[in-house]
Amino acid sequence: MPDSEIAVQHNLKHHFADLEQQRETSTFGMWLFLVTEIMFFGGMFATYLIYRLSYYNAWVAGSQTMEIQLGAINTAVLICSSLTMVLAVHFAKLGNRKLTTLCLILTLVLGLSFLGIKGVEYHGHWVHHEVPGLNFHFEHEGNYDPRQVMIFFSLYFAMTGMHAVHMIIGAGLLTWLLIANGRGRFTPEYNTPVEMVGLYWHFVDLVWIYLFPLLYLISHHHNG
Amino acid sequence: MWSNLPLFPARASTMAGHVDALYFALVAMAAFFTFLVSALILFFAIRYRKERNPVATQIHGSTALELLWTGIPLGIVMIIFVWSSVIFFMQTRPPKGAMEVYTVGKQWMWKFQHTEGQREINELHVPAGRDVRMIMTSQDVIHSFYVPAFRIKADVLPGRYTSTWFHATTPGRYHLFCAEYCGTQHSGMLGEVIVMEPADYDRWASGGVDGSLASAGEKTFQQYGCSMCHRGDAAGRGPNLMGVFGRPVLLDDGRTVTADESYVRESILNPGAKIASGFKNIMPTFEGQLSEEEVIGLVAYVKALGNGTANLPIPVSEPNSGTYPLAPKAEGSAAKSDKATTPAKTEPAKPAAKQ
Amino acid sequence: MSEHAHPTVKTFIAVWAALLVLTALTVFVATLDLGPFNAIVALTIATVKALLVMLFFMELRYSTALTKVAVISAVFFLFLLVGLTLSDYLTRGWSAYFNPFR
Amino acid sequence: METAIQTTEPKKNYLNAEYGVMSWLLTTDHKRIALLYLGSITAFFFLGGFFAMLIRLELLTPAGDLVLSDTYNKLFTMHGVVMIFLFLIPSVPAVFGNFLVPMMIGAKDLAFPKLNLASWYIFIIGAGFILYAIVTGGLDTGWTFYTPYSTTYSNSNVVAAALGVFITGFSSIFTGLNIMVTVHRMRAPGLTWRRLPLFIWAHYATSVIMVLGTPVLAITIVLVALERLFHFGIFDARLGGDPLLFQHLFWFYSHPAVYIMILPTMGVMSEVIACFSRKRPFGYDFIAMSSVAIAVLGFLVWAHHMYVAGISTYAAMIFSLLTFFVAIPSAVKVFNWTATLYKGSITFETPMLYAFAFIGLFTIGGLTGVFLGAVGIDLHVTDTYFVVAHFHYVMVGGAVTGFMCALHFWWPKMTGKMYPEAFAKLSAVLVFVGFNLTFFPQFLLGYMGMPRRYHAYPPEFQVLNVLSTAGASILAVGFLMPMIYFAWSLRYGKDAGPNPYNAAGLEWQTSSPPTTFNFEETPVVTSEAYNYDEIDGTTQKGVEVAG
Repeated sequence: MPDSEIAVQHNLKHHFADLEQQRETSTFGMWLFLVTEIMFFGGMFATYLIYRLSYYNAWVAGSQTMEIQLGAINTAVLICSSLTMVLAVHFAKLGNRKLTTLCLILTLVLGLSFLGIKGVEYHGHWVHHEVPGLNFHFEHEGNYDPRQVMIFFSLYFAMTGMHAVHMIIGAGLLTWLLIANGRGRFTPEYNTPVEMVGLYWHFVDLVWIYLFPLLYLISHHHNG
Repeated sequence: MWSNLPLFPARASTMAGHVDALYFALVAMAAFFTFLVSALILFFAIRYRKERNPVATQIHGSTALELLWTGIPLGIVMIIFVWSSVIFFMQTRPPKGAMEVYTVGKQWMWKFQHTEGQREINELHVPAGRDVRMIMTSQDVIHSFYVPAFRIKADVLPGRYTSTWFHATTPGRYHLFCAEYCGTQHSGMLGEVIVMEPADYDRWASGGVDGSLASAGEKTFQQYGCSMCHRGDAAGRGPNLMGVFGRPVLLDDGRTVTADESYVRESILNPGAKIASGFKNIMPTFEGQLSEEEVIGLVAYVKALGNGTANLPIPVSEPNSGTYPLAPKAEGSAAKSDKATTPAKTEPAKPAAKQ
Repeated sequence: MSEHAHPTVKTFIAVWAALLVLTALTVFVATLDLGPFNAIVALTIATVKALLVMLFFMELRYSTALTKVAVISAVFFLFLLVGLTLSDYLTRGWSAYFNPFR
Repeated sequence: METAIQTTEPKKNYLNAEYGVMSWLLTTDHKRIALLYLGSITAFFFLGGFFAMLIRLELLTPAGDLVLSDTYNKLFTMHGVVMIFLFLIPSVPAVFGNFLVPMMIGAKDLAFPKLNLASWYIFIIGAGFILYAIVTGGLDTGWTFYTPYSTTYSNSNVVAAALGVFITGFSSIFTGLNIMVTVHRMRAPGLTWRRLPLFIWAHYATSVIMVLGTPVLAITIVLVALERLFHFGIFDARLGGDPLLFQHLFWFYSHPAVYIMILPTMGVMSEVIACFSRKRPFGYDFIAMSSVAIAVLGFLVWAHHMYVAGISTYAAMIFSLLTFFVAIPSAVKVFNWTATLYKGSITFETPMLYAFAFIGLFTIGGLTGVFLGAVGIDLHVTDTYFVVAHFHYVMVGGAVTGFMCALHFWWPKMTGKMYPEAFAKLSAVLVFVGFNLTFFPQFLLGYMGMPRRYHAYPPEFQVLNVLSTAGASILAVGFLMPMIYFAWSLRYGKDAGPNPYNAAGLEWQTSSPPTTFNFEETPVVTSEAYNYDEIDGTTQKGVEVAG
């Protein structure tokens, strides 16, 4: 690989001793960033849990309007995209450009499918007048206050919306990786960006792994 | 009286002495440590200045000293914690049997309703020597009820009741401030607490009112047709409200709540939130239809139903003593009290308090 | 880390399969009425899934202790946020039942 | 090392390595980014100070006669928002942390130089939103953005300001992340954790708070903006939400944020006091650990801002207890600094004067914090001028004094020039006197019951308010003077040489101003920090270990 020497020269920033120090530094930095992301989503998770305790019946009513099938399909889609992402990182480390590209494309496609399905769900909520602030109108039956169901939907949209924003950013990062990989920027010695985007992508997956049961499943039954 | 001691607030409640005592103790503690640290710094700065002590002695530290100045402050703050918590408990626990004043804060005024029926704005008449409990809510943003002379403060929140209490000792006029920033006229949301001799207060409270707060609430109760369902017998579609107040209520999801002011308020404005066991969620919400003053009247009425000072217009059951609802019984009858006074309006029409 | 023990494609596929099975399981359990255990089971499964993703896909298992400490501390502080906030919400109703001055 | 050779031809350093605006705007050199931050926050400091002066002028008389009440509300809000989010939070970490952390640990730069530059741009963009909110009608919610006032009732530009706070939050996150990673991964050979300067320990602890706390503020402020735009109902009681939940989430960040402001300046104190008493700080381990303890305990006490807000009695008591615990590490620091002076060889350069002022003022600020933590007292004095006085003693008496201290101490390192000592001492004295005159009367006002954020007040409070305004004008002079003499020193100041104070620490072993990559070659550390005995050649006197 004649490129690799150049890649080392080109990719080693001036303030690091070697690529290994640089890579470990990036990994730790990325994890710290994910720590901030945990706290960012954590604020919403805390809000969700506190309101669920206070407004349990409304949570049940809101949760029962969710399309569990779509949510489950989306969970599977994201898990598959995590697999393709991890394979992309794997192949990038092996220096297999073609397979890296393939896996990245698959990840991107799966990510976009997730967003598409989420869009279908959002459309359903819109049709059923379940969008707070824009067209919210909830048929009131059962022992709860419809305003509390609105708070459920507010949090639903805030949480899934923020998750979708992260997915869109992730899709942008994947596109950037695809271009860079197409230009042969990544080698067995230097593939930190693929690895970092991988960490980010898995984290977004992680958030969904919690969102799915919290929003769709755990309040599905009336008697809690 | 404010000009007598310009650097210290008047002391006009039983709480003031407790708070001031702790305050002076803390001032003494703070002064001691401030002077200790300052004196040490000054002494070291002079004694060990370069001219006098050209060569520093390297000292790495002393675990004994560190433990000492970790342990002593820790002990001191734990004493403060216990002391201040005792005061806090006194401040947040109203004594039983306190007279009640309902308060509505709104941008930018205070409205008070006495159970005797007097209503006032930005002036609060209270008797000296009696416990007074404030039951407060806000019509818009967060306000805070603050009477420096009583050393009490409590935020007034929209959507729920908060409460505080005091036992005024000295007749006089005292500042009432809104202490939580609430918009344009925040600094104009002032009031005056007028502490009167008990006899004067009783005269004031009974003058020029045509009906207590509970009776105003009763009118509202009739006006909105509440009595159609909340009847005094078992035939009602809603719970019989006799004797409910202040007792535990069994809910349909198995929980139990105490029927306090907040629960009654919630049940009027948001009936579906906590359904009493054995009833259906059929009551419409009165959110947006009742003013906070009308809600307060209703709460006072339900409270009066609870302690037997008022009756439901339909045949009543005997007062419940256990968990509500008991097996409904219908016996006895009371004539429908049909007072022909005009319903009280929301805005205070009583010129009891001179502005 | 490029030189140390590294998960193979086989591991990734196994983890992926486990994740899919757990997803199916959690959806299935949601159709049963287990009372309060619905939430407990669903969140336990979610946590197992999250651990699988973190340990294998994100290679936390092969990471430095420092990285692990960072993740654990984030979870810890998140619990502090939730727990101490709940200390307010869960005790707001207590005054009605326990009042030494009444 | 104290060879201080002055060559006539200008040596290449980070300031003259490149010229032109673009060389600054596109720089990834941590020292240049520090100066970009220094310039921006100085501008914001004087903007916030201008608002403060207007507030003090209005309060000269009991009647609200200088500005309208709406204007007054905007003034104190913008004073708070600008001072907290645009000055105090980035002050020491983003300027001195940025400049010094790599140098103190013998690194060429922070771990992520581009991220560092990005954090400055993010800061400027966020500041732009806040300034936009200020010029297009202002903001009148108080810096605390309490709901439902901010979401429903305020007529001012809440969304733009919230966005600004959200964006500047990310600049703070990235600075903290960068410092943390740098301290972990970039230390020079031989620089073990227990050899780190205490400044680094303090910045490390600060960064922990930035990384863990700021995201919670970010999401909270997003929810406020959404609530205002769409009436989501999450924090609005009228829509079934709970305004107290906003306060919980807000203070979860905003109480630890106090430590973001004060911890780095505590690090500064440890450096300065050690240098001017020519001693290793007394109880190094305890000072270092108390920084970490403050960072962790600081997250457990937020609801002491909410004792009267309607939280449960029991929660208030839990938070009160935890609040008292966080007082201890601060006390430990104060005692250790005082003990450091013992048997020192003390000189009184300007930074040392500021350090003395810091200890005194911070002690008062911290002790009055104990008053506020005591829930029985807090019920009377919260939301009064007592609180205002308390947090200004910590924020101005502590953080700003510490910032001025750091600025004087490292100015020679940053610019290679000395400031005029006499003027600097005069301004330090003015700041100290002016500060106490401004804020001490406010303790009395607070206990008398004057609520904060009042545009007009009852006449019996006037005497103390006049004193306070008088003090504020002295304080203003004290802060304006350094502007002039620092600018003057850039051209006319004496050359400082690499180490004008004979201070310990790696940053003093390179030239002033340093070269672009800080060191000619990576330093190797073989001894503990604060080896003043070696520097002064007094090793023979030996090390006395007490206890």
